[in-house]
Amino acid sequence: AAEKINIASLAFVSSAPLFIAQEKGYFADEDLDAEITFFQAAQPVAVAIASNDADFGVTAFTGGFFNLAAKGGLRVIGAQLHEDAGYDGSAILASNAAFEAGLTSVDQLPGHSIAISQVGSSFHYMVGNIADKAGFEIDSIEMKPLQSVPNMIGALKSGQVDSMIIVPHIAKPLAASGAGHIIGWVKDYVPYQVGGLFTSQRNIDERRDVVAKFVRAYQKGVADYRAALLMTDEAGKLIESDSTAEILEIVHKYVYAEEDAKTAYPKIRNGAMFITEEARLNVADVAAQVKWYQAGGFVDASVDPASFIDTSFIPALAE
Amino acid sequence: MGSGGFVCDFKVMDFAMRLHINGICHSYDQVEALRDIEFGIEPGEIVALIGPSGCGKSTLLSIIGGLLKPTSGKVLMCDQATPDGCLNPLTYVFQDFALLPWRTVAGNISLVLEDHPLGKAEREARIAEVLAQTNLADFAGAYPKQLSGGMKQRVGIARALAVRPAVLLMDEPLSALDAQTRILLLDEFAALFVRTGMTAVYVTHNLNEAVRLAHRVVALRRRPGTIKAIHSIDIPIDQRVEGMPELVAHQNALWDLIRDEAIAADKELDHVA
Amino acid sequence: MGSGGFVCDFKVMDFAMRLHINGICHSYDQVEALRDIEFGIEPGEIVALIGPSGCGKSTLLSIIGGLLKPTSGKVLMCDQATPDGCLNPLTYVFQDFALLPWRTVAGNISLVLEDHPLGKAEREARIAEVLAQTNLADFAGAYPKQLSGGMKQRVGIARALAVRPAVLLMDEPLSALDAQTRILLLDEFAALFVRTGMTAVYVTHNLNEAVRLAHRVVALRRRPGTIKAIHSIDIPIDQRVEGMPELVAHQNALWDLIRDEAIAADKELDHVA
Amino acid sequence: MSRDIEAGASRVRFRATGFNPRANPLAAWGSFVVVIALWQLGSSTGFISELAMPSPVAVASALWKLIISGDLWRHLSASLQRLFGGWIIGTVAGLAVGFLVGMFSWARSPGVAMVSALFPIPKIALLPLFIIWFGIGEPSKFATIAFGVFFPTVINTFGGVDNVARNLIRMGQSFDMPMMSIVRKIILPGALPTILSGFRISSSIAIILLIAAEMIGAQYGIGAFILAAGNLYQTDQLIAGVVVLSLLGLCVSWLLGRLDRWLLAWR
Amino acid sequence: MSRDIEAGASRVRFRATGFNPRANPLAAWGSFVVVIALWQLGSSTGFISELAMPSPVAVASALWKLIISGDLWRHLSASLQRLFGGWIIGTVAGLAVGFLVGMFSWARSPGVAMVSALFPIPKIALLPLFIIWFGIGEPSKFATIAFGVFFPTVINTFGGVDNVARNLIRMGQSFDMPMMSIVRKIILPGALPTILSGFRISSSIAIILLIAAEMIGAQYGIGAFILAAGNLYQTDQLIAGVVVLSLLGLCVSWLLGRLDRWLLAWR
Ligand SMILES: Nc1ncnc2c1ncn2[C@@H]1O[C@H](COP(=O)(O)OP(=O)(O)OP(=O)(O)O)[C@@H](O)[C@H]1O
Ligand SMILES: Nc1ncnc2c1ncn2[C@@H]1O[C@H](COP(=O)(O)OP(=O)(O)OP(=O)(O)O)[C@@H](O)[C@H]1O
Ligand SMILES: [Mg+2]
Ligand SMILES: [Mg+2]
Repeated sequence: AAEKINIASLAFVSSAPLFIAQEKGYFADEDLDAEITFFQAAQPVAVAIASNDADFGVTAFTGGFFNLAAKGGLRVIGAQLHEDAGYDGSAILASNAAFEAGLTSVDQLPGHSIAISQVGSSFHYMVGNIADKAGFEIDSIEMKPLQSVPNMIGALKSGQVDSMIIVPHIAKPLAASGAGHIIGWVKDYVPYQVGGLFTSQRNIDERRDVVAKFVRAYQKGVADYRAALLMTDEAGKLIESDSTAEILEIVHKYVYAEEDAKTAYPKIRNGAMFITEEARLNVADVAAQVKWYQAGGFVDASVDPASFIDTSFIPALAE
Repeated sequence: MGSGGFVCDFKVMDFAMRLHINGICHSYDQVEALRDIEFGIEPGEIVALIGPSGCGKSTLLSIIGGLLKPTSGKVLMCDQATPDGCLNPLTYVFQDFALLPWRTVAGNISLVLEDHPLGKAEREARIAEVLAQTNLADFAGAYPKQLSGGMKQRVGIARALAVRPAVLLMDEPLSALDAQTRILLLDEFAALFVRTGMTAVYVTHNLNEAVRLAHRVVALRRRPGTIKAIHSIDIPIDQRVEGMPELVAHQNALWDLIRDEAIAADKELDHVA
Repeated sequence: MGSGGFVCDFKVMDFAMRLHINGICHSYDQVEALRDIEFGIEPGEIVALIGPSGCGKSTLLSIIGGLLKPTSGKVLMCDQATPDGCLNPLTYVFQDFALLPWRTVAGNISLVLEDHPLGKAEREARIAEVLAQTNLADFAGAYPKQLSGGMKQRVGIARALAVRPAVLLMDEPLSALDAQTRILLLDEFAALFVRTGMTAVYVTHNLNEAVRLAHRVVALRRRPGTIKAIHSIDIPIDQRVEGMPELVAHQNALWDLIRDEAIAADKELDHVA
Repeated sequence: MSRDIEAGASRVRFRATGFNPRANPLAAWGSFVVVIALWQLGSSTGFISELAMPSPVAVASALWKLIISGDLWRHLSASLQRLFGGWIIGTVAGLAVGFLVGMFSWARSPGVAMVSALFPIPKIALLPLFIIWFGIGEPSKFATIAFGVFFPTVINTFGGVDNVARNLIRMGQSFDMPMMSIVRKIILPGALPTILSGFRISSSIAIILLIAAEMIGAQYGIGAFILAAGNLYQTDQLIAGVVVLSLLGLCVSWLLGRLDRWLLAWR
Repeated sequence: MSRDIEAGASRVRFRATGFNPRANPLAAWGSFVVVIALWQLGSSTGFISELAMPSPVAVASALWKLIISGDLWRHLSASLQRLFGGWIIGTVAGLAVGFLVGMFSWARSPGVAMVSALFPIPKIALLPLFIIWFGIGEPSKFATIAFGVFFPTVINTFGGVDNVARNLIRMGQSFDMPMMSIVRKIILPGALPTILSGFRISSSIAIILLIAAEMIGAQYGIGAFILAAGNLYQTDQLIAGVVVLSLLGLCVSWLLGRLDRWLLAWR
């Protein structure tokens, strides 16, 4: 009989390879009976694996994730999204008021406020990473933790915060509608491994073959994703491929499902960030992230990235 | 001496009287509490109101003092004859003392003087005077919680005296006290009435109190409360002593008058406290 | 008749006595409530305990019935002489009635029988019997809230009688009632004691109750509570009537005995309720 | 009257006015109608922006959509299970501990100390721990509600036991009633009114905690619905959800009222 | 004793045992010590995983770090301002409305109806509305706390006014005291004990709501600190924050106790 597996996921484009693998039968091909459980936020996905409520998950790296991974027996075995210079990733937005007052580029951020979802979230890290690379102190920016993305958008629109960092499919329409101004891209401050594919130590120890099967199916999904959504022409512009329509239809079943295709497809395409080939993980960047979080006191000093990264299923991304 | 005869009496003297209870009827929602109560109270007279539980004694006393609007009828009072310096002609003494626990003995008396245009000196003089009259001078600074029930009621009396009332309205002033304190205070009340020649309406369940203090005893009957009889006691109050055969006779007569009603009140089901 | 003489008396008769209060002392933390209380209670005798507020009457009654452990001394009781079918030799009647509001009159009586090995029929027979004795038969199904104070205390008596007690211990059983109901119940108590020949210890503040009901009156003094005097009243209870000169004399004698202490108790500051 | 005054007598003045505010059910309902009408008026005239406060009509229509789409029942049944399960667990545990604390010296001081130390902790702060302890499924939702219900139930129960009139217990002892009979026939019914009034408190706490409980990965449930609406700034749905919660609270309090009347008929 | 029995007499048996649990401060403190010791033992032996529950030592060290880094004061001062400001606003408004409802028939039924309808609404559900109404700055934090404090204060205040012994008011009226004197000298001091005990409730509600209030755009504050620790699964810091909140609650209740003793010395 097919082996049962439970996958924890968010209804985001970032999880598209999972949906593709499920819909195109790649899991079934590997004799896996996969069930996808959806969560409202990234954190519970990690908890679900730690508590053995689910077997596999894909989600963004956060301070909380690293703490949980170190204490809770999570093993990162592959990559989720990745910021790549060649593809649009998260954008840095300035509010209209701040833009008019002179916040027109990233190096003017000091002295301004920026909305983040939570302390120690990936937004927080991105601000820190940008500050590092742009050469200013992170303390010179006022963090506004607002708990949720809608709160961040609302605060930016009403000018209650000066800036924020946000995924492309939200950033572009916002800028287009005149609700804010894009003043920079996170991809200009790479490398940045946004998230990972992970499972529990117990699964690796007790069901190594199942993990390997899952990884194969996931990689097939990634390949389809890349072929359909990341194809570019010589100028680096995204183009449609043969499979684009088919994959969009599959992803639409899970993402923006309540909207019709006409409005949903552009959003899906906008949200389709880069994923590395074979879902290879940038191990060095993960280590750098952990270090940054540790420096800020968001991750316990005892956490060692090597202890929760397992590259035996998918080789690490070469430098 | 029935109420009929009495009604005749006062019709003649009419407004020479201090207080005139004139055709009072009162109903609470469904319950008819009082019907056609009519009697007069002479200056310097102590009238006791007796009757079984729930016959409307408290209701009547509230109406007399203006704390309850009767359904019909009125209470009339002769104004000219209030004593010198009287601030509140109809003044109550309460069964539960009604002292403010957050004020001292002196403060509780001061309370009822503060809203009148008295100088500080006069107010303090009045307080000192009534404290002396009630033997409370040593307790001026005590709080009610420190006092025994008897002392609390003495404060209630002192407070009432401080406004120099024309008529004292007392609703079972001794029934919250233990039997021994009651004896002590009963003697003090008698002495007070004799000394001041105060007018008073005194509600009680206790026939012994009634015959010790009252010139006339008004007995009410129940449902609706009407006057059953008005009983005069001719012995001067200062000559009455506990256990005196004449008083015992009066007391037995009153008991015969209300005994059946008391039994009925006691046996009643769905008692309303 | 002082306590000394009495102590002599019972030393001679010793264990022929039903109840023997033997050198009882009791202190609450700092307060010494009772010191060296020593007297005996004969079968069929009604003993009244009187004394000013706070002299330790309730404390002593609790000790007699085993509800309070004395600091020293003991209460002895002659076992053989309990009545037939007695389930609880020392049985209390409470000032505040202590009825369960969620049980009917019959249920409240049943309560104290349910834990004894009586058949259902016998239990119901006992309930019916005591209800009849206290004229409560018509009220068996009523809840306490529906009853007047007097009726509630009759239920308290019925409940006590249901266990066929050897001795009734009554702590101011009438003091929560109004004066008229008190007169009614006082007569019923007297009749009950005469009819049943019950032994009882009766705590009261009310000297009138004491002289109407008691064969002997034990007067306590305050702080610490010691026996001031034991006063015998020789008139048979069924021959006593309200206002009888002999009784008035006894009452006045008792009042003279405790009057000063009552005044002191009343005047005391920082009164403990 | 004039004749009376001529004769030097005047009517005794009535002086016990005021200080007796009366309940008036009509005014209560009327005030609702007036507030809702004013609110609708403000919305219709644009005085209240739709974002700041959706109009009553918008809320009603959101509620209506919720009903006809059948979503309401899905949310409600999920929430009711959690409420009921969590409440039962918390209440049973609270009653047990409350009776121990109320009756035994050995349990009294430690119990009271623990409860007073833990009761004031905001449950929402403990959500991350609950997730770790009980996972992200139903158990942690039950636990959140049960935890919130437990402490007030303990406090109420031992308060109820403490408040059983001492004289009734003394009465039982004076009649030599065995300990178990006293507990069963005197303490239990005597503490019942307090315990039942504690149920009102604990049930409203349970309803308030529903939102916190459904913060943890709940797809369905009134709390989850409200949270989602809040995240999306769909204020009409948010208020519709709040209205559903309020109605739920009213139903529960009505049910408890019936229970009261049934169990406490003797009062 | 044996002699007594021989003579057919026996000592009256003492039968009022039990049912009188006594407080024992030693046992209360002792129970804390025992629980913490067991907890530490469990953590040290690995029986309790560090993720599920940090050891007392870890919590203490987190607390210590918080103190020496000076962060505690930054968080605490931010939170205290919010607590104090929000509580004052909610209390003043609540007292005003409570007195109106307590004393005037026209305010009674509408006031009670509105309060009973709005009180049970979970404040956390309204956060999105508060953000729209008051922004993400301090005003919405004050508003959240003030809103939470307002309703219980109204209920307590009018309950207090209702509970002023009617006989005292009647007494005032019987002495012809003017309305304002009765309010000032009888109703106000008479309602004070209830109002003060309401302060205990409202202050603990304020502390509980601190977390909700600091969910939105607070960089500093104990609530924000606890939320961040929860997000980061730094359970030692989370518990340290909860301990700080508990101590804050203890301080407030001690202060209120002093206020009580000072204002209610007559009791
Ligand atoms: N506020 C009220 N509402 C309705 N009925 C009332 C109210 N106050 C008194 N009654 C009823 O009116 C009747 C008379 O009551 P009132 O208190 O005047 O009697 P009372 O003679 O003073 O009784 P007691 O001797 O018990 O003090 C009683 O039947 C009582 O039930
Ligand atoms: N539980 C207690 N703790 C401390 N002191 C007590 C306690 N019970 C009574 N006392 C004190 O013991 C003394 C005797 O009290 P007790 O109740 O026996 O007096 P009493 O004669 O029954 O008074 P009363 O006539 O007022 O009923 C009093 O001074 C009282 O203050
Ligand atoms: Mg009355
Ligand atoms: Mg006593």
